[in-house]
Amino acid sequence: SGGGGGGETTSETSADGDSATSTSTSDVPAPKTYTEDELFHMDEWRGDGPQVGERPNEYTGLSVLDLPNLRGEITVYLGGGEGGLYQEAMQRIQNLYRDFTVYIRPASSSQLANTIIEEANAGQSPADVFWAIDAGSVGVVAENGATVTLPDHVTQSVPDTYHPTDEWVGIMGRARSIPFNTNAFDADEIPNEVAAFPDDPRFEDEMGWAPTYGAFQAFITAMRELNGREATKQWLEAMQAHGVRKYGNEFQVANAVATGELSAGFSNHYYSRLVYEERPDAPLELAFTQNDAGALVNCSGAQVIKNSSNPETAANFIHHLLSIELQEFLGTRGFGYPLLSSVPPIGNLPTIDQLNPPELDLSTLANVQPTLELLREVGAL
Amino acid sequence: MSALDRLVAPFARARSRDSGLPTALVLLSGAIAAAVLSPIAWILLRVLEAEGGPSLLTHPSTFATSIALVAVVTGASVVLGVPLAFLTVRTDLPFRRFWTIAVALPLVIPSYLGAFTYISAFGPSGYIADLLAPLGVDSVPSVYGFGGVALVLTLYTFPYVFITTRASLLSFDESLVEAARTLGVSRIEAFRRVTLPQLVPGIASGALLVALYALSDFGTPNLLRLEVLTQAIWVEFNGFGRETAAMLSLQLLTITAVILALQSRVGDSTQGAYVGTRASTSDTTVALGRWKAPALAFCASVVTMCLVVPLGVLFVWFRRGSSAIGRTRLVFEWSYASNSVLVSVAAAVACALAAIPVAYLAARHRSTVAELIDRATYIGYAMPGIVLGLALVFFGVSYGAAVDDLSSVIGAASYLPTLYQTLPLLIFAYVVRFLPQSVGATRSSVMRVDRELTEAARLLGESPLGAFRRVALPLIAPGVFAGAALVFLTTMKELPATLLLQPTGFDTLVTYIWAVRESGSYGAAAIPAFVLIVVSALSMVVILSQEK
Amino acid sequence: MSRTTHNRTDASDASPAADDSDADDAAATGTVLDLSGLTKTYGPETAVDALSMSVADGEILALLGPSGCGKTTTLRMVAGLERADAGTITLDDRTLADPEGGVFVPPEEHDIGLVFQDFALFPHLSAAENVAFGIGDRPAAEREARVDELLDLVGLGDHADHHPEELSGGQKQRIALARSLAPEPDVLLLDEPLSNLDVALRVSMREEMRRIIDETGVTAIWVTHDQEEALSIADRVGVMNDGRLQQIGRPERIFERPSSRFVASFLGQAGFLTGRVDGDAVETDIGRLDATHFPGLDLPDGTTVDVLVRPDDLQARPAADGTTADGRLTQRQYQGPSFVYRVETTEGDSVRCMHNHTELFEVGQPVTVDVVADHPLQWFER
Amino acid sequence: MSRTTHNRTDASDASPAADDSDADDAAATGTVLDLSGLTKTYGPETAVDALSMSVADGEILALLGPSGCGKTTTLRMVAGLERADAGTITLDDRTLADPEGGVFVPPEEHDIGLVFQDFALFPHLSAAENVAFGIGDRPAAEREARVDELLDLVGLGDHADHHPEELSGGQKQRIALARSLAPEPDVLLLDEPLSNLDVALRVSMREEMRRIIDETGVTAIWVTHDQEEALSIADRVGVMNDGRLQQIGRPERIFERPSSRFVASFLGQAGFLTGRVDGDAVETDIGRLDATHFPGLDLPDGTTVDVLVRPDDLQARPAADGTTADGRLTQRQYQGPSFVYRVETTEGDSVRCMHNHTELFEVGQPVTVDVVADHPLQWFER
Ligand SMILES: Nc1ncnc2c1ncn2[C@@H]1O[C@H](COP(=O)(O)OP(=O)(O)OP(=O)(O)O)[C@@H](O)[C@H]1O
Ligand SMILES: Nc1ncnc2c1ncn2[C@@H]1O[C@H](COP(=O)(O)OP(=O)(O)OP(=O)(O)O)[C@@H](O)[C@H]1O
Ligand SMILES: [Mg+2]
Ligand SMILES: [Mg+2]
Repeated sequence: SGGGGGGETTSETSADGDSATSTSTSDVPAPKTYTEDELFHMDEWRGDGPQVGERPNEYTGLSVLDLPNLRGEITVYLGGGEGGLYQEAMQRIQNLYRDFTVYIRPASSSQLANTIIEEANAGQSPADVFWAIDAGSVGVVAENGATVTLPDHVTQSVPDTYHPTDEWVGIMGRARSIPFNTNAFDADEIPNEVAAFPDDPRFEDEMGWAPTYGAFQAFITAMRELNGREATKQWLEAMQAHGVRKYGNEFQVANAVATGELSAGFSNHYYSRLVYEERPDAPLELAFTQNDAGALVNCSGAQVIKNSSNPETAANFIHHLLSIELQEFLGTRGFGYPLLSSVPPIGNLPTIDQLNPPELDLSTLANVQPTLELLREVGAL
Repeated sequence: MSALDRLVAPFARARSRDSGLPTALVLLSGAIAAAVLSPIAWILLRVLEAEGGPSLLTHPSTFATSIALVAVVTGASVVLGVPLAFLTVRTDLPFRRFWTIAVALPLVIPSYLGAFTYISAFGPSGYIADLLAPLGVDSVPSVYGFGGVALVLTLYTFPYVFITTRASLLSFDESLVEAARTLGVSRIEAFRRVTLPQLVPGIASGALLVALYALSDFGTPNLLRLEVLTQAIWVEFNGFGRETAAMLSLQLLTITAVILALQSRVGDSTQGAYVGTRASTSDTTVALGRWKAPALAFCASVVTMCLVVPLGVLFVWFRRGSSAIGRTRLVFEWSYASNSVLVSVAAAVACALAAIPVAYLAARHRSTVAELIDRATYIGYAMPGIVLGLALVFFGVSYGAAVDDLSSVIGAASYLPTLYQTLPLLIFAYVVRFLPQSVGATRSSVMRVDRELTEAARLLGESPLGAFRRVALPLIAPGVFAGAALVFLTTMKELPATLLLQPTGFDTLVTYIWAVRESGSYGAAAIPAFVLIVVSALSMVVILSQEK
Repeated sequence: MSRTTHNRTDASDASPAADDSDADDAAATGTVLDLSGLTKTYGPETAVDALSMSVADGEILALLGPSGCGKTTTLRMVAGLERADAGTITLDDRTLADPEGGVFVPPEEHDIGLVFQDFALFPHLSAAENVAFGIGDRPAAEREARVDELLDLVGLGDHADHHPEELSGGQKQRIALARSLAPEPDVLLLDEPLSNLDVALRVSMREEMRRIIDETGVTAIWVTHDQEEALSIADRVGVMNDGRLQQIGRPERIFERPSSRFVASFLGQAGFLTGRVDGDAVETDIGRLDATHFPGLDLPDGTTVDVLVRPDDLQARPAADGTTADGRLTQRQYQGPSFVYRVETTEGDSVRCMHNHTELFEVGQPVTVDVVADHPLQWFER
Repeated sequence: MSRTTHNRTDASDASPAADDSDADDAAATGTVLDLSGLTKTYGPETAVDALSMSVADGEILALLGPSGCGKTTTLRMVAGLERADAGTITLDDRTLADPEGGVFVPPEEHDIGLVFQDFALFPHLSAAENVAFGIGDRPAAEREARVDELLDLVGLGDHADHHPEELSGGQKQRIALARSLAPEPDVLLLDEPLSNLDVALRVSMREEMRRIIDETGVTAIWVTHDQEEALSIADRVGVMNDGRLQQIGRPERIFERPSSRFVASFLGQAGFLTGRVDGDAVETDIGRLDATHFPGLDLPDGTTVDVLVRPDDLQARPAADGTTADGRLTQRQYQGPSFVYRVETTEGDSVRCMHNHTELFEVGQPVTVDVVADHPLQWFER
């Protein structure tokens, strides 16, 4: 049983193992609307941090109570994971069932994607599920033919933007943003398109970015897909000519904005949440651009790895991540955008509907090579 | 003597006392070298996959930056390490014992942690800037870029030079200095003309570790924003340009090969370490006199830079982060520490065992084969952890698949153990990465054992193995132990290969630090960082207590 | 230098002594150790050059020779520590080394002991542990007894617990000796084993060694620079020069019938008088030495020869007046019971005369020199 | 052991020689080097014990003594390599060491050369570079000339480029010697500088050394185990035992008038006959030795004494019949020009007799022994 087994074995594998028919598609009920009390101990899932704020009374989707039971063991490769939040979520799912165990391997998502590809090259990955912090990584794994198609009832929980193919499904969203120092600017002083920054003298020598960072590269990839290579190149060159400063990652960018080292920067939205965690009084706020690459909403994604010994359970497990309880858990304890639209994000963030992401197939974000070449060409790397 | 004769002479000489290479030893060492070299095969595999074939110099400026960084860090480490070794071994510096340990301790601090704390302390609006701001100082020199990276890397790697130089100084036959002084040569002259030439191999072996570390380190240049080869490799992997990454790795290995060749020239130019078997009876301590205060200040400032700054920052994080600790979901467990110690001890033992045949062969039978085998063990050390990790992922899984195939062919369950994501493969990865530290320390201690001693043992009826066990081993034990302890230290702080190859659910201090750092919970990182440093520091004390 | 030797006691033997096959000088009884054509080169330098000799059971063979002539290298090859480039080594009919035949027996299978020139004591072991090293397989009680016995033998019973670094040069040498004796090897190789000992100790040690060697029946090759040691202790003496064996034979024979100027000059304080054959006498600086000194001399008149004269063969007398003097006293050396005077002859030969310590001459004095030897004089054709 | 000495040539001197203050034996002209009360202990062991002596300008002082008696330690203190525990060292009126006064001059300021017992050659330098080490400040041409000269002196001109590991034991020693001579120090300390050399080389080297020392006027302390070396080369000889100086004086005096049994037994192959004083004669195992042998003996009758007899003082004769024999021959040693026979007397004394090599006796033979000494015999009160 080498690497070429393919994904057709799905039904056979489950047939011999589970006596219960609970994992069969027909048992999955349609989404519905629950009051808080109908859900499973919602108050225990929900976080209570200072940024949580008001929560809704009703949620639409599926409760873990209505999902098929999980049995057996699965291995999840966890890329990133918001400081243990994802791990705790999986821990909680495991705790819901007596006969279910989840083994987690955390590492950086691109590393794990590379690993899964190597594993698939060499034979068989031990992973059943890959849950990565960015869509690019799951996209690459899918492109390399290392995944199994997900059942519709799993993928249909989220808007199509967040599962451009059936090889993976988005779990939590992350929005590109412009963190700015409130001592330097007011919210309405920030341009609503990234194209405006290079021309604006207020930002000369005052901005930071992290070009080696995956999220930034995804942002440039998106720009390339949307505006074409030439325009992207010009923007990059203009920004550099404008004295943008390089950082190792986007937390450093957000932090630098908070400390006043920078006036503004490019980062994912949740890095500013992290800054608040450390320094609740940080003079830092977020702005969002409209309909351009700067407004990209990337997401963490999950997929079932080819040759998984238990693909049904794996898919069902992913479904659990998209249950109301888990989305509430992830959304209120972490800083990501729940992709189940009835579960709002925390803090004073706009809801996911209020964001104006560009029209873009998130899978294309995996096409980072040309981006790297471009970044190198303009000397940003 | 003609130039050619001069070139050939050392080899002719080396061969002259050699009564043939022992086949078994060569085979064993060769196998060890082949094993630690195997990850290169993966790099080649990936390079060949590259579209349009392999292209050599893809990032010329990055390549140049890497070389410059290696040169500067190595030079600076020698400049720091050698005088400190001399001060703590040969002079009447007050509190020598304390300084010895304090100066060696930076080795236990992972350089990425050092870089982190340096950013916090010296970065724009870091603690130092905050402290100085009220005094009207509005800009501190940037820690970012080449200077910062070189500084931080030097601070956390120079102890390699310090330790190897110390070892050479301690085992140096002082009667030679005595001889020089009775010839009317002052102490300083004698140091330059007699001691130094014979310390060169020791200094060079420490400098080699520094150079290769500087070449292969990723965390520091990443944090301090310097585009070096490892950084480029990491970027490529992130962008799934595995072929380009492999090509860059090949460039990095080319530099490694050049460094190894350079080092073996230096190490050989004085034909190995000459060290007497007899202890000096006389009091050879140099009185510092009025240089005492500057010497103390020098030691104190090095220790401040290396230890006080990062520990201070960790402490501040710990204080500030205590609120955030409750917030992080990753709860520190003591099993992480015990797991770290477990794999590190296992790696140390494995390296010690693998190093002995290689080092013995290299020290006793100076031949091209022996030298190649010895050098080969250094390659893995210069391989970025992520490259090594992926290579071993590939081989680990391939091996598993082969075992599966085999069992399906013979139609029975295979009894061959799986390797992938098991401790043995992880420990093998550590051996690949850290074997040279063991080999270096062991090799120089073997050189110190007079060949006639093992000859005497054999004439008294011992087999080569018996002579080794009863005479050589007791005499080289401190070297073997010191090498193992170095491996222990570096394994304790190793991250990239650990992340890729750890058995699922097997968390260690560094993987925990990585996880909480990933979440930005600096406060939570402080505790495991302290634990890591304390455990490593204890083992450092053990290493140094092995010195006589 | 002539290879022709004059045979003063045994007129029938005229063969060059370098490949001495005399029954008298060959290894006496059964040959234990046989070296044949042994050669070892270091780069361009030949340290040992086609050396052949055999050592008989229980005998002591002293190996003499100038510094750097290859003595240590020879011992190391016999011990199996150095691979010969050519030649064979046979011990008790067992081939130990034969490079052409691809035979090389490792040292531990030789049953040969070696006392290293620079001791090679194990620094991590005490004196007693060093001595016990080779007899680890014996029962503890026996081992201890043997170690005590050997330490007493070398006079270091009270240094048993000292480590090598705490021993003086001579003490180390004695421990090295005791260590090599402990396992009672068949063949014992000694590389200047007594060079760092004082005379008294050296004399008693060598008598002790002789006794031990006789008692244990061990065969020994003993490298020494001390001619007295060589002559007094050895059953046979081999003289090496420049990697080659010059002469081997019984001590008396080597001393009295050296095969070459080199061998002669190497034993005893040899002096040489340049002479010219004239009938059956020889004309020299100190006068005409008549036929009685040279029985059997039959060289053509006018042949130049070197006549070997040792200090005890000559006597100097103050020359009554300068004109009759044979030469001048150039040096006086006190040697305890005697003085040795060096005389520079008129034509520039340098000879020594030994005198009782009561006969005092002044340096610079013109002297006449007489031959007082009661034995024929050895000569070497130029 | 008696400290009373018999003075056979100079009846006026009856002082114990250990603190010999004789004009004859004290450092002759101006004292260059003065050691006073020098003491060095290693833990419980006293290596050098209150040693005092002075060395005169241009003289060679030979230091003799059994292994481990403290010779090396003494030299190391003089060279400044070891700190004395007590006592002072003065060179040319400059105090080099005085622990009580807190004075300790480092070795490089001593202008004292030292040839180490174990050579201590620089392993990273070639033979020539080793020799040139101490004269690095001279112009290159001069330096090279000097190195060539010294290498030729020690006979290693063709080994200039060899590294120490490629030299034989004796070659190393010669390089060590050349190296110490190169800078022409004021005082030269030689720790058994010739012990690994063959006789011929040793003799020529020591004559060469004597010449150099005389020419350059350097002062030397020469540790040796070779009594012939000590007696023949030294202006004065010091005999040490157990860290203490036993006797110091001119070679003849030490040899002929040893102050103790120890000193006597240390020079020459001393034998002792147990005797009982009977009037002005002494009764021994080999018969009654009459008054002519013991001028000035005035001990009470019956006092037991040891009579010093060296091999050349005695002659053995085969005893006509066993009953009149004085003892039996127990050993024969060939020594080149002579045989030395050991005789065990009836009462168990052991003495040696030297015979011409033409006089052959058999071991085991009963012999009578005669005193043939032409000088008075030395005795020591028990
Ligand atoms: N470092 C040391 N530690 C302890 N004892 C020592 C040390 N060095 C020398 N000794 C002891 O001091 C005594 C004198 O040693 P020293 O080397 O001076 O002897 P030596 O007269 O030179 O002897 P040899 O003729 O054998 O070289 C010896 O008993 C020796 O064991
Ligand atoms: N490793 C080596 N490399 C090169 N030449 C060597 C080596 N070892 C010995 N030789 C040379 O071989 C010759 C013989 O050396 P060996 O040690 O056998 O001499 P030896 O007779 O023992 O002299 P000594 O009496 O001085 O100890 C010497 O000329 C020496 O320089
Ligand atoms: Mg030798
Ligand atoms: Mg000594």
